[in-house]
Amino acid sequence: MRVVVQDAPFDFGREAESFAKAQTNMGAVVTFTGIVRDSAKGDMAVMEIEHYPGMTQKALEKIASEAMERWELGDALVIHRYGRLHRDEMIMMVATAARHRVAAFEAAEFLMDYLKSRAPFWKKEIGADGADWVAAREEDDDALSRW
Amino acid sequence: MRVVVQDAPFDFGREAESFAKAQTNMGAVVTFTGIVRDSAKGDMAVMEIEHYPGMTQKALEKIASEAMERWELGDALVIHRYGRLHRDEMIMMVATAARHRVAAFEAAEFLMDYLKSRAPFWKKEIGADGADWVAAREEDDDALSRW
Amino acid sequence: MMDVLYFAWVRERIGVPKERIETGAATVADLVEELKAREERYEVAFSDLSALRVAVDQELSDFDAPLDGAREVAFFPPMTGG
Amino acid sequence: MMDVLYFAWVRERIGVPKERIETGAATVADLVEELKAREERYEVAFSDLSALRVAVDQELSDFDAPLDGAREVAFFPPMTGG
Repeated sequence: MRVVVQDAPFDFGREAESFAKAQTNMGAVVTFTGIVRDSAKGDMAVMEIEHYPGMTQKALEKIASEAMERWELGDALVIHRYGRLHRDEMIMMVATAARHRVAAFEAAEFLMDYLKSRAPFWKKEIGADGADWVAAREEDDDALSRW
Repeated sequence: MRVVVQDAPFDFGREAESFAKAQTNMGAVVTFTGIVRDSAKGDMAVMEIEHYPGMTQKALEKIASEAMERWELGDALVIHRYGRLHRDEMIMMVATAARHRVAAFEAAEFLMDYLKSRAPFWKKEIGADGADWVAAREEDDDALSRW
Repeated sequence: MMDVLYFAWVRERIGVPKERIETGAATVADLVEELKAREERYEVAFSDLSALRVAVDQELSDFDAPLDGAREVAFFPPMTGG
Repeated sequence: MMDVLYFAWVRERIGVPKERIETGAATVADLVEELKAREERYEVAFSDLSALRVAVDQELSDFDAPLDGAREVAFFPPMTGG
């Protein structure tokens, strides 16, 4: 299990490849990558991601540990950036490895559902005429009830 | 949309990276990679994947097209190998890109469920004392009823 | 004339991957009966149709599908892709 | 003494990311009442608690959680990770 919180970009292809290659006898690897989209207004210049330095790493490790246990994963990876990001830049990724596909998919979705509304990150869209904090979506909170 | 059927290995990291990088304003990219596991007996030397050359490409394209339509994907990728593979080698991958994570996950699961039991591939495990065709699992057929 | 293809253990039991046959079978099921009547290896391979799948002209199909105009029929076990 | 941290728009409304305060508040809710009584900017920031989340010593918590022994309390809007 590896959890990384950083402002620097990460190399998705290299991370995905080395995660998959490091597995032994795992039949299924799933990755999810979150990418900066434009704001609903369509004028976003930059996204600023704030986080809670003392808490973030611990919170992500707790979520990843829970996934490891619930699905008997071979491995799990979480990388999440903070700071200023531009459109189409990668914000974060998760990867899961399991013997069968259902476990790998479920664990990746579980990680994403928890990262969305239980990891201390806040996104601000900075556009031509001002900045807006991204509001949490009610369905993201509802998604947790699945687990 | 890209569908590739080949005997040669593919470069998962490079494929995943270039798939994700080619997207515009898609917030979510999911990949799935299928990897050769040992047989239940634990003596597998090699896995032989047979396919139906005339039909495979068309069948995969049909499945991928249906995913593209059902989830309004930005893009979809399917790579599937045939021939002789060793343990921990990658058999296949899919990738999906969508605006939101739920669509990207669902479309990738849909692709996998259909590839499992509707794409003309047959796996044979060749071990120390003989060879066995991998039996289709009933739950893989049941999985289709979800869609 | 019609191409009949066999894959995986169906191919192994019948002993050839492909053969060209002359047939007037109206449906896939009729073709199966014709083949079973030929030789024992066909009878063995087609003994349990629930364990088999069929494609007509490279599209997944059913055993009661008509064969008029079909140029290629393939028999194989349930697929195991992915 | 206790560190109180604010993130995202809570930080912007209160005007500082962090402050060290002397408090005898028994629960998070008591602390909120104490802060609201201080100045209007706190009253504005804490006007709708349903729009806020709280962490006590870097663990997600509730507004009725006790504060005995707590060294750090953080207030912030619902998180938007991923």
